[in-house]
Amino acid sequence: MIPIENFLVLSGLLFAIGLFGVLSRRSAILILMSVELMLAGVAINFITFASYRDTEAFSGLVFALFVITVAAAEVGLALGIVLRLFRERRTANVDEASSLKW
Amino acid sequence: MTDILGNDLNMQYSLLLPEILLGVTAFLVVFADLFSKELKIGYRLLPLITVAGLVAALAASLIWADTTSDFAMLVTVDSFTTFFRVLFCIVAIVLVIGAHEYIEAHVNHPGEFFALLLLSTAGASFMAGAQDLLTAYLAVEVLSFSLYIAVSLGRNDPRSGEAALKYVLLGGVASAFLLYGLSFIYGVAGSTQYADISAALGGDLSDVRGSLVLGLVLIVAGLGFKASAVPFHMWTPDAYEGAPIPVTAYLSATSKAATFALLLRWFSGPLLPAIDEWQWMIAVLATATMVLGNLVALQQRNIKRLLAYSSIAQVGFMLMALVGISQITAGGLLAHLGGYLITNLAVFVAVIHFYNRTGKEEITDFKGLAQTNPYLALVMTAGLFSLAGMPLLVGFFTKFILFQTVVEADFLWLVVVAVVASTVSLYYYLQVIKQMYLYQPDGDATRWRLTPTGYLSTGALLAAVVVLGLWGTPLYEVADKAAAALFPVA
Amino acid sequence: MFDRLPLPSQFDRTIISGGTVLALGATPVLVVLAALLVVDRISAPEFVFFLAASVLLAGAAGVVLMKNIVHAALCLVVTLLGVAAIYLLLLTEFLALVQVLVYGGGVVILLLFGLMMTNAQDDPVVTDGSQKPFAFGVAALIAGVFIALVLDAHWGSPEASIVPFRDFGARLFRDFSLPVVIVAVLLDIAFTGAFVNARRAEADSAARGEARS
Amino acid sequence: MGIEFGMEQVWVLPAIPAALFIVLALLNPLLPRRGDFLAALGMATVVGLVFLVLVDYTSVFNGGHFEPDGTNVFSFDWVNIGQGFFIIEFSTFVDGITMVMLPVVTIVATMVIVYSVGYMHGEQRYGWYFAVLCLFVSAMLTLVVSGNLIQLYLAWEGVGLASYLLIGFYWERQSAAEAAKKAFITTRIGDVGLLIGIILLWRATGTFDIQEIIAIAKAGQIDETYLTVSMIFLFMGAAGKSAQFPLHVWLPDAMEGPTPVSALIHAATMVVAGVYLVARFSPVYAEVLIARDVILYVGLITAVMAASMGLVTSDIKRVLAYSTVSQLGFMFVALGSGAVGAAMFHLLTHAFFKALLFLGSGSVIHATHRQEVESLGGLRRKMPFTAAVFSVGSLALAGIPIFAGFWSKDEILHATLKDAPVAVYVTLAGTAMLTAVYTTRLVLLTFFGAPRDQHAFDHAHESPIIMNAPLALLAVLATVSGFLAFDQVGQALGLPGGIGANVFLEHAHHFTEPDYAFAGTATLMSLVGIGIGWAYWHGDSRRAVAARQWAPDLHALLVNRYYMDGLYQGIINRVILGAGSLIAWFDKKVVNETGVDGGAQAVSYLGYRLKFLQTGRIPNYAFGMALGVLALALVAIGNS
Repeated sequence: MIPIENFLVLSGLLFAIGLFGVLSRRSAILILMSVELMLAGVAINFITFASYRDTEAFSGLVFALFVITVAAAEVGLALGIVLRLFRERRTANVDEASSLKW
Repeated sequence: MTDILGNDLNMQYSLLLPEILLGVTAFLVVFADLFSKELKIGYRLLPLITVAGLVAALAASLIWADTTSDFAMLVTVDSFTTFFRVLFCIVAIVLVIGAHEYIEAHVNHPGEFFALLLLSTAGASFMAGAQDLLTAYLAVEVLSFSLYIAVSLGRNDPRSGEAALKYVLLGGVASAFLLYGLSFIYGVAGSTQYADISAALGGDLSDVRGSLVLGLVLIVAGLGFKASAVPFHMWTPDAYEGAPIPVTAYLSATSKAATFALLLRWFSGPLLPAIDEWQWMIAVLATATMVLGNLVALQQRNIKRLLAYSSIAQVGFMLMALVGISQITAGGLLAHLGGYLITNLAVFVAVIHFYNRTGKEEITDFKGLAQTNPYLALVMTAGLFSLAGMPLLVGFFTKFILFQTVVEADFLWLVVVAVVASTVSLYYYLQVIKQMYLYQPDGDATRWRLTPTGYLSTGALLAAVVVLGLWGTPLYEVADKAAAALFPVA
Repeated sequence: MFDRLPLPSQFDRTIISGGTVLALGATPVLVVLAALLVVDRISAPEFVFFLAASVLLAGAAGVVLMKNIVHAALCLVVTLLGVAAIYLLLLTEFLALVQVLVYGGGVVILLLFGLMMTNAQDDPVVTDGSQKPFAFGVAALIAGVFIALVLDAHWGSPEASIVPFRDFGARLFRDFSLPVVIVAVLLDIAFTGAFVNARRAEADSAARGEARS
Repeated sequence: MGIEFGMEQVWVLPAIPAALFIVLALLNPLLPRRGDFLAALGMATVVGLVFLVLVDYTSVFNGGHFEPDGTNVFSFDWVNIGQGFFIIEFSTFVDGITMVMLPVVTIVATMVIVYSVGYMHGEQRYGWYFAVLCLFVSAMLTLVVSGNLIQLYLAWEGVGLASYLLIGFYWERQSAAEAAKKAFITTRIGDVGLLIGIILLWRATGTFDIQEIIAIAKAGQIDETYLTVSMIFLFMGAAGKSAQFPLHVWLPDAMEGPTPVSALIHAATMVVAGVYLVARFSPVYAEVLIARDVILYVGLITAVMAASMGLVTSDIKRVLAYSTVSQLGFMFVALGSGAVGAAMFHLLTHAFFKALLFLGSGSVIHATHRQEVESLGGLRRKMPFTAAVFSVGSLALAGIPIFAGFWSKDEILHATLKDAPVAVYVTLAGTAMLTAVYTTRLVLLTFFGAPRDQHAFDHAHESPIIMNAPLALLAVLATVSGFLAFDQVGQALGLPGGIGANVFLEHAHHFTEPDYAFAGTATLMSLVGIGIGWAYWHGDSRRAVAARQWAPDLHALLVNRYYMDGLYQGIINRVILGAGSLIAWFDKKVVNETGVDGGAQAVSYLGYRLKFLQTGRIPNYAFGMALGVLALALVAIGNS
């Protein structure tokens, strides 16, 4: 059987890679993709714990299902905003959306 | 009915009547807006329906004012939940009454806006009542999603879209942090039920302490974002400035209060056994937040940005109550939340009406308001002084009680920092008051009046600020009772 | 709009070159893992796990490193399929299915459309922010800290177990019926948000002006 | 009599002006004469009630000992949460200290309000002016009767607010607005200290009730270091309100307000709130001698500094302001050497003669529209009455026998000689002499010599009776109130003894007759001071020929006039005036601009730097969040 740590380390790596994407990318859509990676890491974590530590109630599975759903909804919502910004400023580059500061 | 583990589930839907009413009203508002041409109804009906729904929900909340019950082990209805249900309904009612002219003129899709307001109020109530991490998380997202959209609804204001983008992207990252943290708490405790988590964390956790700490760090970060605690606050000023003013008000009122409701539930319940692990984190955040919020506020030129930093600073004060959490500090925090919300709304509604008239929102634009509209200047002054914690206004007593409770919890140094920081705050509030009273108005110096609903909302808020400042006992008693629900006598 | 999609030639090239790179990169991993399996250092499920994890992490790295955003999006598909495989290894075939359907079928298409309508229409190649080196440092540190904290724990050696499909349904739709309702509202809100922002502002203000007059 | 009025009903005193404030603030445009008569009548009523309280107060003495019983306390729960965890009472408490404050506040307030009817005549916002005065009196009375610290703090902020509103009364004038802001900010710094002190005391005792706190502290139930720190914080509040170094910078600027306000708030009542607070807690300060020494030396530095600055200031009101700061320093020196009775006594006499001086200067300003002493002169011929009463006030301030200031200053000097290092006594006596010098200068330059601004002189005229009547009454009080020190006078009033015996309850300092040798020395020093002032400024600082004819009497006393003149010139120019200028420069540059303004600027600059963290870019914000998480996680690992 696969040890539980394998899954946890995997999810940690996925989360960190996603975070790296958020910090380094300039395109709003790529940032969204990176957030999806982070959330995928979260889902793995939840399912791992549900399968290994909560075998009777498996609330984590339900949680993971909702995480996936919410993540998908968030993509739709955020894309709408990105498109609106693109329409207004002809750019999806987050560094250029910086008129609000200080 | 029983759940899969054989626990009894109480499926009494009437416990959720307020939220159901809010949801139904939201649907009605969208429907009325969508078919406004066919039904021959104007904009005016939308705020009316909204207020009616909110009043109904408020009345429905009071039905369970004295009961303690839970719905399917997911949501609990006790005096704590009732406190926040009533608070959120009042905030939304005041906001709709005070800002409906603004919403008509400066907000895209008013029908959807009102619906979002209603749904997010429901989400906020669920945050206060949640009894299970899953419900809590979804409630957080309902509130956050509504706010992401609401921020983007500014009409003909390019800042609105930018603010929404910042908010939604960073909010997504914060959600990821929060969820990752929750997954560790779930992993450590093996359940998403508050009661089970509390029991599990009370046991010996030396084996999995690392994961527990990691989970706590991430939860603090995620909720720190929602509450705008330094260093997770950076979206706040931008979102506040870019959003339509009623949304800014809502962000600083309901969104903040709901986050603190959730924080109180978690830190006084499931996470309380691990207090040694998270106490210092909150203390650090509180200190940083108070100091930075107050210092940077000194340099602001835009009234919404100023209020953003002011609200950040206030979060610092409120976080202190979590550091030494007990029934007493929780009561102090709840009383302060009540006082803060009323005060903050008074300022924001005044700013909204000022904007309705002038279309400006720089601090210097308030020049000579004491001459053009002395009443509004008075409301602003009372509100700002109350935020600064001037005596005989509600902001003083609630803040003072909050500070006292933290002292009682043996965090004297934190209170000393807070008192000093709070003095700095007076300076930037005075800047606004100075503009209103000491300078001549630029250009148009004709006197103007508010609309009747403007007088109604600001008058009620002003009265509350003054009356609760002089005689706040009802507020303190309600807060005390709500806090008692968090710490049931064993 | 469809003429802006890089179909078919660019897509073909992308898939072919991507597949080649993947195959070239995967071969050594596969060889090493197979060798370990043969000498019995790892069990068969572990073999599958490491394979899926390598694919997944490679895909994730692609998402955050690729200069060409279409390539990055395709890497996301690979990653999400890898995640689905991980779900299968965790004995939750239902969630794996959801993952493939929702993400592979929905989200990635949505993201691709978003890409096409913004950056990619003129130039699919993007530059990254100037804080990239710092970002790498911080992300690496965070990964290190997280993994250190996770490995610090002793979970014992629990076994994964299969959740019966019927139980899952009962749990979801009976025990957690309220969250299902909340999430329905949440989807409504998200839909509203996408709608109000994606709709053209001119049309909106015209309609609004008409309604008011 | 159907209605009992005594110490238990003392809450009525602040309630009357509070009601007047509401009426006047809201309705003044509707009232005849904008309601000024209401304010005057209301205040007169309060004075009457104070005497009823005083009569009642005499009844709680038993064999010369103050024995408080239930009647001097009145209270109800204002806030009560957490089942008794946190109680704030509204409570009043009356004792000897209160009984000094009540007549001072009410009498001076009444005089000032009557005077203002003439002085403020025709001003815009006339009604508002009286409304705020009533607000001030209400808050001040609440302050002096309050039995607990929260109520005291509220009233403390209330008087600050009224002071702020009145300093900024002419807010169209930029300097007035700035001065108001400065006063507000500076006193707030002190208030922070007070609030922290209150919180510290509450933490240690669990109560806000002043008498309970004193009892607990005296019983030694609080750690001494902790108590010292708390009491120093408490003194910080007192120093802010009472304009003690280095928080004194706001008071001279506060002279931007109308002159009667300066008389009431910035000379007689509000600024002595700090003295009152320290006196109120004197039993505790007696336990923590380090804190008491802090008070002593802060008071001493303030007294010296302000007196020397008074010597080189030319604005008539600012001279009086520095004088006030200096005299407050005297009171704190008395408190610091444990002589609470002396401090309260000086508070009383000072209130009368300083109010007199301010109102007198108000008459001068009213008549000439000049405030610079350089442009006044010779006014005694145009305004003989004002000149006479102003001289009475000056003699009291300079410490000439019979006049009230002499007795109280004498008591303070006596106390320092007895209970403080001798250097303190010497310095303070020197300061008393300096006081006489600058007082003489002020009187000479204003009322004597030739007019330097003929235009102003020609237009000068005596004030109307409504302004002169309060002056006359205050002049009487400035003369006779000093006799309250005598036990015989106190007993004649029905009290067990003189003011010292009343106030300093436990170690009553009974005063039956002056120590002639000591008093003689003090008098001599005052006379020398006056002599110096006379010789240097008599007639005209530029030695105008016209002034000389006024001097022959003195000159006859001085054998070698030119030699003495040269000596005076040398000593005064180089030493005293030089030092005064130096101190004034230090005050302006170091304390004011670097210490107070500089602190504000440093805070502001910090905010300016920090705001650039907010770059407006999403990746930067996310980076901040990631760093936050990383830092928390690393510390968490370090913690384990």
